[in-house]
Amino acid sequence: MAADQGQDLITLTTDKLSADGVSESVTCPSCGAISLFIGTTRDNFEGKKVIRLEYEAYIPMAESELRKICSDIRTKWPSVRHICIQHRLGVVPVTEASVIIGISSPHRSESLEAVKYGIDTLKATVPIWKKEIYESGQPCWKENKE
Amino acid sequence: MAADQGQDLITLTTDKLSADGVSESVTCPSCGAISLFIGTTRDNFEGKKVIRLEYEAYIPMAESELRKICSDIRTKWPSVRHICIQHRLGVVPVTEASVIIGISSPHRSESLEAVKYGIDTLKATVPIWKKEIYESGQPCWKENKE
Amino acid sequence: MNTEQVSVLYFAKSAELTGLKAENITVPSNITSLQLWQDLETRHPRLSVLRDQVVLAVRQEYVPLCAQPLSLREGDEVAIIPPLSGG
Amino acid sequence: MNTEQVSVLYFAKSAELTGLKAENITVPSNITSLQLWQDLETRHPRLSVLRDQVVLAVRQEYVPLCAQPLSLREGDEVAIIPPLSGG
Repeated sequence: MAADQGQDLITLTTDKLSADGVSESVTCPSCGAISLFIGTTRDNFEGKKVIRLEYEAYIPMAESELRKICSDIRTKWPSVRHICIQHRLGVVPVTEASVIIGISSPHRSESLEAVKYGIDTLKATVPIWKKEIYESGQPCWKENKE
Repeated sequence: MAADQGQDLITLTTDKLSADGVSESVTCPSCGAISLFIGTTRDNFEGKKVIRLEYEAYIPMAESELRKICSDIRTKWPSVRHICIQHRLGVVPVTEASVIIGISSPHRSESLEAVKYGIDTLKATVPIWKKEIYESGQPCWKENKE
Repeated sequence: MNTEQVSVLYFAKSAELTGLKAENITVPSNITSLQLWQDLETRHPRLSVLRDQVVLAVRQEYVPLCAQPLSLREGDEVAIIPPLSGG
Repeated sequence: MNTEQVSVLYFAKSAELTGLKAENITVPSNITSLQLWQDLETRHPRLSVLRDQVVLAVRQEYVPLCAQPLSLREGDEVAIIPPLSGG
């Protein structure tokens, strides 16, 4: 259906992210399932109180790596319809979202699996870095373990 | 942490569901991950155009089965913090959400797996039924395949 | 033989077939789920199309159609559960 | 020996260690990624703490530190990529 082509929506922004915004952007009449993953800022790390995170990105390469993830998802799960990946940059206060991935598909297993693949791969391949700012002690650049 | 006890939030309602509402209801400062599944009304079934769905439930038993799902999730994934399951009843127009499950956890794999378990189990065990209303032809009570 | 009045709730297709949402009936307290279903089919012959798909819920717990006595108590709620389609 | 001027971009901890977001340097066009890193370490000795964790990105594609020539072209962008922590 040419009028209903799957869209890859990629956003890097310093604005607050919205689950409704992402969910609406991937909604489509022929899909029965939308899966969302929301990464939020935790208030603690190894007993230290985290006040906020600060994110920075190598923006053009991050966008290009995110487009590769969308393309990989479409190869692995051809029935996936729309993909929206938003990553916040700059300061992210505790409990606010740093990343939201939303994916729609006709049936639920594809979008659930694709969202998991998307966040796992984003953490492994997209040039974005976060620094944790603690209540006391030196800020620390983090490292994704997986 | 007594002040941060995990909550099971179960809602059956004829009101429109909101991804932001569910996401906010499970947000907590000690969690880094929120996973959401949104089931939406599809516009077609075997070539017939679907205009809307109508849901009905055996409400007290549906609530009791949903509480069992929450309890099972906490046994399987003890680190899960908050669980919110909302199911819409009555008329649900095409593209609107019939069900939203949101789960928060400190790390992402638990909430992703728990959401998948939640929607799979809901479809298999919760006494809720949907009737599809087509543009032409008799309405049809559906049957979950899995 | 003890009998009990129980409340039968019909949902989805079973409500359409019987034209009822609920009715009170009097049945032996040691009736099996299969006998209860057969009793309901006698009252509402159109229900027979659901025979191979339906389960009951007694006091809000699922019970398949089988030969086990239900141990019904006065006022119990028995729900007719066609194939589920929530989600 | 051909040389090229390339733009080096520093991110996260590498930017903190060098005090720079970017700088232009002139290097042999057939330099390997490992040699380029060693050149940068000579310019910015504090970078050495990243030696076992860092990779480069040349023209926005990842390149590990190794003995393969980079085939740099004039104006290429070379990014210093400390361990990722997006998400």
